[in-house]
Amino acid sequence: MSAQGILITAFAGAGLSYALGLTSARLREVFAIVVSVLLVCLIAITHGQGAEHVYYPDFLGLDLVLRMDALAWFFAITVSMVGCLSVIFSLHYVRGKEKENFYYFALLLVNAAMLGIVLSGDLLSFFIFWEIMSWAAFLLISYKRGRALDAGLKYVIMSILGSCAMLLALLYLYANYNTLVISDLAQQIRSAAGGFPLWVMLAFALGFGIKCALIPLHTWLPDAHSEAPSPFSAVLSGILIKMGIYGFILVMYGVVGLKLLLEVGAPWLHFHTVLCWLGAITILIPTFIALLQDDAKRLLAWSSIGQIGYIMLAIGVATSLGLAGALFHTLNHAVFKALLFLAVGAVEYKTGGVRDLNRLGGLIRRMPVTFACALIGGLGLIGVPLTSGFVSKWLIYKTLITEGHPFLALAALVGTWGAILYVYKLLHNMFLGQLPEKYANLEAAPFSMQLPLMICGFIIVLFGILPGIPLSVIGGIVGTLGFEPVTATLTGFGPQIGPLNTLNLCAAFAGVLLVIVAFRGIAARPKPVSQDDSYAAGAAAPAGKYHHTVRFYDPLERMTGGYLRDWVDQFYLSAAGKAKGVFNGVRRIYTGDVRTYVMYIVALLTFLIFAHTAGWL
Amino acid sequence: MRKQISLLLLLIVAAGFALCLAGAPFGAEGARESRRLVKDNVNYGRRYVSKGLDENRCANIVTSVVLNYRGFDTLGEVTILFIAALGLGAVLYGRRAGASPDEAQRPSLILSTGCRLLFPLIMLVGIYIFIHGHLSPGGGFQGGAVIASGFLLICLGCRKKKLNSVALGAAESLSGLAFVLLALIGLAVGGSFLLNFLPTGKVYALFSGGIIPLIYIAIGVKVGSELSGIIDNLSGEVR
Amino acid sequence: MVSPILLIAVPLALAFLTPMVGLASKSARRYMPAIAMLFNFIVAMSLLPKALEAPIIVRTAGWAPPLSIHLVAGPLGLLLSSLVALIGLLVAIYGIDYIREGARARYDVLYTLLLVGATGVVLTGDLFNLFVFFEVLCISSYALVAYRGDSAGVEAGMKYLIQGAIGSSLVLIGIGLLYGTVGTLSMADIASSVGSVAGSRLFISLAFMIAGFGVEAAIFPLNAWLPDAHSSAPSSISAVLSGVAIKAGLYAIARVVYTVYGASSILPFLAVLGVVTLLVGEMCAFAQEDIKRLLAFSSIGQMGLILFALALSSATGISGAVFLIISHGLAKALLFLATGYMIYRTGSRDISSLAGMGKRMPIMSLCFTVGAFSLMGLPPFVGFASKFTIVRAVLGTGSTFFITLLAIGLIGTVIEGAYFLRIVQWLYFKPAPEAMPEQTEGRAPLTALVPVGLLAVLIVTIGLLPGIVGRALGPAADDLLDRAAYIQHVMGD
Amino acid sequence: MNFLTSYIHYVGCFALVLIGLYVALVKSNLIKVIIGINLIDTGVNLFLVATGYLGGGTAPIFSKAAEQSQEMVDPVPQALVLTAIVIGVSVLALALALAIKVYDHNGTLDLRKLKGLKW
Amino acid sequence: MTRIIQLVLSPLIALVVGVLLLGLSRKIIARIHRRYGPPIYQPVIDVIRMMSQRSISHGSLFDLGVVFALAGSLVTVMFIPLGGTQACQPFAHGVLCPLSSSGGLLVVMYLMLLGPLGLALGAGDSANPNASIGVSRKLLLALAYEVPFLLVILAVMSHYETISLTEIVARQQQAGWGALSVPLSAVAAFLILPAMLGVRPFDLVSAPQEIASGPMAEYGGRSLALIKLYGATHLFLVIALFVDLFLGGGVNLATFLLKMLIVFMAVEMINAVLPRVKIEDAIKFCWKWPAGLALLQMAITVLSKSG
Repeated sequence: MSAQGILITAFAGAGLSYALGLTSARLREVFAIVVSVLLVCLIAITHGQGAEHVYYPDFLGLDLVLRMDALAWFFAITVSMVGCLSVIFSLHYVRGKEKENFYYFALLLVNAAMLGIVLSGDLLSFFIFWEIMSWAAFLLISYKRGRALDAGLKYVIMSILGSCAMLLALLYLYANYNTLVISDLAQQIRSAAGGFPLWVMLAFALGFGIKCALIPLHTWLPDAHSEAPSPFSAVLSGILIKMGIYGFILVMYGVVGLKLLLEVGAPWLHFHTVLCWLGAITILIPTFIALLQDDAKRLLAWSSIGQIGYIMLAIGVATSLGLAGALFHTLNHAVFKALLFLAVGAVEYKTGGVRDLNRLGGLIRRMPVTFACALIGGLGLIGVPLTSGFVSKWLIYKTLITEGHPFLALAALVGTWGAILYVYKLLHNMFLGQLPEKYANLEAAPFSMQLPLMICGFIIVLFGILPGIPLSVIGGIVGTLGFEPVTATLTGFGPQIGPLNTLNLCAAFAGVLLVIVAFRGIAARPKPVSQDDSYAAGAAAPAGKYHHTVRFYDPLERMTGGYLRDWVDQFYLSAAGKAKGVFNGVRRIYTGDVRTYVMYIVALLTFLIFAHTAGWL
Repeated sequence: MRKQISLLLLLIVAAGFALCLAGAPFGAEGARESRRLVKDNVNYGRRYVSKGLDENRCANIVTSVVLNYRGFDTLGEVTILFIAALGLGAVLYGRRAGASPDEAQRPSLILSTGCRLLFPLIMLVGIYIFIHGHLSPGGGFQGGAVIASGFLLICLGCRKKKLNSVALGAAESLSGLAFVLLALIGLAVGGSFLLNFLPTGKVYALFSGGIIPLIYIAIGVKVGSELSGIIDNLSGEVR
Repeated sequence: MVSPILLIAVPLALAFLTPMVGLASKSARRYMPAIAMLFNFIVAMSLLPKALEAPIIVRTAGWAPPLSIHLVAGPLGLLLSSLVALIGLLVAIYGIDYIREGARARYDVLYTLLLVGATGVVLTGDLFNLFVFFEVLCISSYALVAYRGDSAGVEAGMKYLIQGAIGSSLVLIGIGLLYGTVGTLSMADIASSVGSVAGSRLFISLAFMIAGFGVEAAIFPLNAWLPDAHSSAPSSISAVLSGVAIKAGLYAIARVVYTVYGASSILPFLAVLGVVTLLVGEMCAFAQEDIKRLLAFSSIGQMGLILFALALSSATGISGAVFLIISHGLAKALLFLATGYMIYRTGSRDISSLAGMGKRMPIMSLCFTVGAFSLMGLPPFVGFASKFTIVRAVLGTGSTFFITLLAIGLIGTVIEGAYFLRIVQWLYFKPAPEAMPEQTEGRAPLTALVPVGLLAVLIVTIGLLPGIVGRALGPAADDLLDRAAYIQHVMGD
Repeated sequence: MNFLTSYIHYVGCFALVLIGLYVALVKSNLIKVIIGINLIDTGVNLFLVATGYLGGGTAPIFSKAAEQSQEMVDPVPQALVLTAIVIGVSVLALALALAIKVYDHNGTLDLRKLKGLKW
Repeated sequence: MTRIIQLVLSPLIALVVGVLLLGLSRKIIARIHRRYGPPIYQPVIDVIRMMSQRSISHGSLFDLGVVFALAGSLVTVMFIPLGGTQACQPFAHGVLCPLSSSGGLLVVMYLMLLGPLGLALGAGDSANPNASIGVSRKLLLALAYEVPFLLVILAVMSHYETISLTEIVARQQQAGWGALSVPLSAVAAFLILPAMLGVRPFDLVSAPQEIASGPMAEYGGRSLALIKLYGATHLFLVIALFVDLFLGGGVNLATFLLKMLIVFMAVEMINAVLPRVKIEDAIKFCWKWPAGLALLQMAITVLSKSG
């Protein structure tokens, strides 16, 4: 199955699901799932293929090319997998809501467009699919109305801005190298004399950075992620922002190449170093802002920005371990962030749209499976050993330390500790603590919602114990991008990269666990007691059953005195307000007095005459 | 403020005009001065003056230019007048002119009789002007305007008299159509739009100039009916 | 052989015939503009392949070019006249049921004549004839803007007329200055002798023409009439005004600057003017609450971009500009047409009244969205292909000046995205207000859905297969750029 | 001085144009503005005719009496002016119709008050 | 074989020594307060007593959290070199560190998380307000001391250019203690030891008089026993890490334990005399002094490495 077949399936699937939806809702759902699963399978069987072929000759004088290689495959499988899970999750989530047809269409379209992005063999089709993804995502973000509309607008404005920059950059490449096919371009750029201009790199970075929410281009993300429908939040956070990452990797290593990249911006500011530092900032600030969020999805959104910081940091270091870490973390983040968003979505679905962490609690009793999966996802996000997140973060730290960037490593590590705090807050405030009375009879989420969670959870643990499975693919990719390939064993790394053996760790942990459980078994079994029994000391439970997890990290908030805010966003908003004022001012030139208009005409004429006499024209 | 700015701007425009006229000689006169006026060349109409009489057998070179060499402009021009008449009707559609106190009053007998007497004479003059457009100064536009003035007189002098707008409309449509068709016949016959396909006759005779008098008649009718229509629309209810 | 002059003569004859038809059958009269435009479309399309090889020179009255008025049906002219005919045809179909009030008989004639004017402008090879057809176009649009006779329409028409009339006078002064200098009116003839005459006078005549044609082309700061006129006219008229009429003004400027004067020194200024127009248009559109006014300002913005691309003086730049003329024509016509029935439905032009339109008028809303996306330049719609071509051309020039201007201009695109997507949100994601006055006569009939749908299909089709028009763009650009070839084609050897 | 004598006709018609423009720029009465536009038109028409003027030339109309030999002025601008006049008349008619309608709607012809459409 | 013995031995040592240190702690403090104090083996007795009591449970996570915490800290111990093994040769490998080849300092840092996290999850399930407050404080405190702690570790790692803990210990034994080569880091690490151990002045997590032992509020019986054991292991772990990082580990187990004892005594002195601080103050303190010192040291290290 070629890349072309995959894309046709994906796009036709999106279109057909809409058409089918007009006849039967059930048929559409089944069809959407079948298409998504089919895509995963199709991509899975193309593993290891490498092909490049023209699929649209002479589009505006350019050949559009599709290609399949290791990097594309890696991203494609991630995209199709998360996309498939979100479609499955959507089954119940959107059922009975309005515009289901549109929802499925847009969701499948976004997935298809993302596949298009990663399978593009030239930058023009990359851009085309990129734009399709952007507007389709905009439609989905706006789906829930209300505040979602503002979020959608914010997203799309920034997105267009990024696209414009990207368009400039890629057409600069075209103007200078007369091709946009990635492989030719790479060859020509590398063989051409002279370096690669910084502004082009910056323009690309603006485009990609906005999509992957690199600080200070991140401000669309918290709003968009939190206001989008949850299955789509999973897609957004899991894979859509990863397209920015893909873009960075593609341009930096696939097109420009390592050798030239290290020269970009020299001698004052090395582009990749700047990227590293931006990555570090992107880890630190959002992590701490995430701590203080009360909206579950907003918290996760900020956390996404933070995790993107890790990936950017690792990409910027420009080492083979770093890149491997970045790729692995991309995969991991896709999985566990999708899991967490879906878990929040399940809670939201069951509680009728409540995402406020201060109003939830104790749901572990009603939704144990969801909690278990969310716990695994949370641990993965933190990077606890035996989850896949650990291995990728380990790679990133390792490369930072051995390459001599302790300050960057510090940012990454502190970010991890921040992650513990917000993951705990998320889990605790939703699932632990007291169960509000109105949720006492909540039922567990339907199976179609639990299944994606379980799959994600399984992947996290599997790749955590046997990281060699993904790393064998990633190691190869790193090799194709001009680095020394990373060789990993099935359970970690040999001594030349660093001591890591997750299987040993797992065995030790299991052993100790067994011993403790056995030891614990000596003692008497505890007596199950209702939660409020013990602290109310047998008295009747307090009327309001007050809940104690409001403003969980209040001391930190108090201490930082409100400085932990999204300053950038405020700056943008005020700038936007100013711009609006300017626009309104500009509008006033059309005064309504026709004589003034005549004056404008005469003025232009006068100007031309004057300019001519003055010798300007 | 507005005045000062306007004056300033206009001063610069005036300077621009002055700049245009300064320097090399300007216009046909200027071309003659600088000896660029070539007899049989197209510049400044020299060729029309020198060859026009032979080519179209039309004594009035201006008419020859208007209807033959630049006949296509004239078609546009007729169209514009047509547009103006229609546009006026469209804009004023449904409007009743305010009933002025004079309107209720019957015009005096002398006035209305005088008008009726004058009307055929005016018509006659108008028709004369456009029929002789290719021989003497004047032509379809001028004649049409004279005809319209006759209708204006009727409107003013005999207030109760309403013009037959259907007939006017038919006249303007048909005359316009006649113009286009005459032009198209040229295309069909000689492969060129507006071709002077009729025998051009003898110069200075009434029947000379080929299709030129025919077109001028069409234009005369058209302009007359259009201007009359405009007068009608401005003075009464527009339907 | 079919002569390009039929493109003007036949619709003109049909327009003259229309009142007569009206006497026989009122309903038959409504179809006359559509018939005329259908004829034009077929003829223009059938002539286009031949014109792509070499311009078709049409003599009038049988005289060779410099002697009498001639038409030059080059690739550019025929491409644009096909566009005029196509949009004219679709809008004419739309107008069959849309126009319900006023002097219907006059509407049909004026509408046809407006398009005849536009066709004449793009086909003619004579400067004064260009002016005449320009006036045909302008005067009929003055009348049509005020067609409904309501307060806004009349005021807009009056303002449009005043500015337009002054603009025309300026053009005429320019033509007079030019005639006084070279003594001829055929554009090719002028072009061949312009090189030999000295500077100032020519430049000032060019300045007059730019200022004059610029009024119709809606160049900043000459565009104050446009938002008023386009928003107050009936939607079908807005569609042709935005889709066709202003393009004719721009064509006139391009033709004059490139062919007649070969004035490359003014191009950077025009580029700056284009970008300013783009920014001002988009900025003003951003704060509009009136949907039609918003669309009108957006047209200004797009005209700015087209002007900018035209001023690039490179083959890709001009083909991009022509492509954008086509794509903007299609999209803006679609938007105005779709808006027309939405306004009928709600009785209000406020954007907020569009809430929930996605449910009430699904096809119209969908088409509107397609048009809006295309205008923003999102793939896979045609707007993308055209904007892409322009950006490619700018970077192809490699000039920092143009690239900087483009970068500034792209900000306009961002603003444009902001307000159009806001409307899309209103259409689909805002709940329809309760107790909506449901106006049954607002339901779109087939004659409205077909043109709107066709335009949407065209936008998608050309967007996916830009090769359809792409083939004609290169020759069209050469038509404008290659002055010597133009002169040679027209004047013979 | 030589400039004035040889270009006096141009000066006159440009003066008309400028006066017309001034009226259109400054006067607030719609009818006056329309008159201003008409002035511009007139000026332009005069200008066009002037471009074709040849000193000592006759009107380009042949007659049996004066068969040939005499210098004739350029006929083209005259034809153009014929067209331009008609266009001017058309615009004028339409302008007046619009003015009537404007007055019907607003009860005024003061352009300062006709600001229903702005921004 | 030796591997397996090591695997069993190392957690066992940690448990025994940790429990005894707990007892010692009470004894030392009592002595400083001029009391007699409980016997040193008192914690052992406590654990046995608690194991025999039947407790309550609020749910599976309530119990499992504690198990995870203990398991996590015990596994961590396996990654820490507990002194050289010259004295007891059969245990080969040079050092008593059973999982040295399965991960380095980075793994240790991560595994140390599991304890607080497990305890926090368990306590969270108890829905006791005191527990919530305690957990919130615990996590914030962790955030507070982790910043200097990470700086310290990074400085050490960059100084020795390795992430392997055994390597660091070996290098110290060759070229002098870490306390001498990265002195400011050592000071910083010592300053945050009380916070890491949760003793005064940073005992605000379990502050018994204030929030009823915080996370432990609802625990009793076997779970509390496990918490106790976790506490002991954690105590051992932190001090052992300090010894490994700055005091050159130990030539053999005995010297290692001796060094630990000394460090422990020093910490207990602080514990005995200082009052409890507020959480905000704790954060401020940690981010000011220890973090400042560690940052300075790191800057020096980085500069000296690059220069």
